[in-house]
Amino acid sequence: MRPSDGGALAGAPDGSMSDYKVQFEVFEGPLDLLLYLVRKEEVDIYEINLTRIATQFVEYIALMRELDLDVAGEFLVMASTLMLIKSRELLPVDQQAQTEDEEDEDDPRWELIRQLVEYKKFKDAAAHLQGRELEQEQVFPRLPGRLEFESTEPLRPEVSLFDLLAAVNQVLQRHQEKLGPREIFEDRWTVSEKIEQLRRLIEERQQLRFSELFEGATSRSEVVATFLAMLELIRLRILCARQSSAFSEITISRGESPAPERTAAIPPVAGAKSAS
Amino acid sequence: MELKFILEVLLFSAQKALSPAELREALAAAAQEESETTGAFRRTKEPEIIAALEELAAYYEAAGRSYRLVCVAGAWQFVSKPDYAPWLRALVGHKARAPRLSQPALETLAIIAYRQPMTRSEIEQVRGVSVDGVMQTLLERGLVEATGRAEVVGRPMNYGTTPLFLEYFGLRNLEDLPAADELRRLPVERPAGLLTAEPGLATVPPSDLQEAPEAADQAKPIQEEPRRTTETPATQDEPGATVT
Amino acid sequence: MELKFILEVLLFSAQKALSPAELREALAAAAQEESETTGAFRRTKEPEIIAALEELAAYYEAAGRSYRLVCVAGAWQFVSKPDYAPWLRALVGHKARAPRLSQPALETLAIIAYRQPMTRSEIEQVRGVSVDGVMQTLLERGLVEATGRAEVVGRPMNYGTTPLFLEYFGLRNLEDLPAADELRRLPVERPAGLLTAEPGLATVPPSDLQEAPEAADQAKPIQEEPRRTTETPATQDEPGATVT
Repeated sequence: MRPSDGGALAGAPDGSMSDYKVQFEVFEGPLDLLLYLVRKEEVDIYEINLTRIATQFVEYIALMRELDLDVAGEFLVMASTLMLIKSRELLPVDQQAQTEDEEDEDDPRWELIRQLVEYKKFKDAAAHLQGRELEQEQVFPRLPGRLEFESTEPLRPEVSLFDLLAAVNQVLQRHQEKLGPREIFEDRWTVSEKIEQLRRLIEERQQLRFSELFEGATSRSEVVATFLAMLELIRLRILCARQSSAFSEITISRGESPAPERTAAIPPVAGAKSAS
Repeated sequence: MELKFILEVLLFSAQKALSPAELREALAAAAQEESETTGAFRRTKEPEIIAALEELAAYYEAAGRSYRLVCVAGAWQFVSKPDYAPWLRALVGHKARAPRLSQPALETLAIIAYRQPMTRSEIEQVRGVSVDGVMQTLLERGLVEATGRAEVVGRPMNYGTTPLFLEYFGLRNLEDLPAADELRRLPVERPAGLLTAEPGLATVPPSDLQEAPEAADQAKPIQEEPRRTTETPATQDEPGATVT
Repeated sequence: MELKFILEVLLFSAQKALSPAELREALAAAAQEESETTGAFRRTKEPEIIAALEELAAYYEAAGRSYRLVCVAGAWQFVSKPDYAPWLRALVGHKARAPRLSQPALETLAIIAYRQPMTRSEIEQVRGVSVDGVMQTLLERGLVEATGRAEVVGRPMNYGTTPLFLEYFGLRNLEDLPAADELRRLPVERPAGLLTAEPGLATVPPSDLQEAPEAADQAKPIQEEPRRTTETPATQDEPGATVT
């Protein structure tokens, strides 16, 4: 009765007791063991010789008991069912139940085959689920970083490079007051001169690219003066700067308020007049 | 601005899978806050959304990228293809996942998945062994839940699978299970001349009862077992409902 | 298995932008752990990676999806296109609006950006006010980080901007900052170096050295104490506070 196909009981007779225990656990129940026996026969479930299967099943139970293993009650119930089938089939044909049409529901053979077929289908379905389980371990959902939207998207429009530069402007202004203009602007250009220049330019051109503002600059300090002038005009809303996206160029256009009287309000930077 | 691109960017940016209902809400919320472009999608209906999602999923499948758009348990998300797992493990580490299910647990789960709702003893009938320990595991892991009481003697608990079950196996819904129809209905072909009906076998899933009455009808002629009615889970969703 | 798809899936699943070096490391790590397929990419060079990334970016640009692959501050990531922001805001809800940076925070950030690395007391010298609260905010938001210790008395912490700072302002690198040479030229009195320090003055408890270098800074004579305290804006950096 040693399994020939290297199946669930492979190696059992010469293994130790604990080996048996491990091996027997492979059978989930009597149906599992029956299925195993059917597979060994290599026939369709519908064509199994229940008498032979019943004999093998009972032998397995006997072995399990011999090995002092716990034999679950379900195995014993199945064994007795199988023995009943076997005994019926051993009767002469004329004494077997002939009223198939009426008593079929009580025919333990069909009940058993039905159970086996059904069980096999679910066992296959379980194998499919197991396949999906393994596959899901290999699947990683996209999990975008929270920052991606929550910091960059809403914040970029609100805090731009301009804000940073305006902050630079603030720092510089405080130091101008403290250190005096001479130390910062040694060139001939003053911020207020640049402010006038920019205002004329924007009257003529309506719109400028940011880089155009600095094209004619001959010194670093002129660049700075231009830059500070631009920031001041933006602050006064005489100029308007737009950056359509993070990497695009800044465009300068006329602001919404021409406010001529506010020209007088320029002093914070005009005070930076160079000493040249 | 196309609906499918809006849905795409929402799924692209979301921290979790999104259902068509959640997507619809986002469209409506955006329409409320902003104007022109967003307003056009204020009243987008769920069927439109689902159609656009299917189109997107088909696009990604055809494009043959390293990831795809899938629907799991009714919610949509981008996931990587399994082939790329080694590199993702190198990058983000192993997936935090409960230990794999045992063979008995998988068998029991398969039975419940196809035949739900069913009682413990019905499950045991199919498996041929007691399922006490296994059911405990499945309940604890949230893959299975009690869905109400069966209208049979003793009013035992009925069990069914949870949304987590679908998620765990990456299933869209219960129809996504292979051979769902075959396993749900009478599965055993009997030799001619044998007329039997097995209690507990013909349980039609509630979704079929509600959404596909013709499917339920199909199954009926075979059922000549009066006991079947007692097993029909008519009131499964009302825990504590009494028999009148 | 193509390199570009592996890079694609890594960038698609990563929680943050990845540099070519990080991607190369992931390829090497995957090759170590698993075998055949992953081994082929064990020795992928960064130029190959960059070429594949550029090919990917071009593909996405041409495909016209709702997101694209970009390189910011040397790291690559998929980002949504700005046109879709209204829907993403609707999806994320109110919490999307992180408090904007206050004016003092911006000034401090500007100073650090142009003059890094600098110590807290050097920053305070330029700003003329204490920067404790502001620095806290900048550190918490990940825009500024400690870069090491200055080789001056007390060995205070040096600070510099982070890659997130570049990302935040859409800069490729620090050279991209608009010219502000004047800011770079503003005089900052640096404390005497360690070697010239009077032994008696430089005695700082070890705990201060490790845990609170700014405590040592405060003791320095450069600080105009009264002015500092009066000018310190008490609540400007509280979350949600905005400066317009």
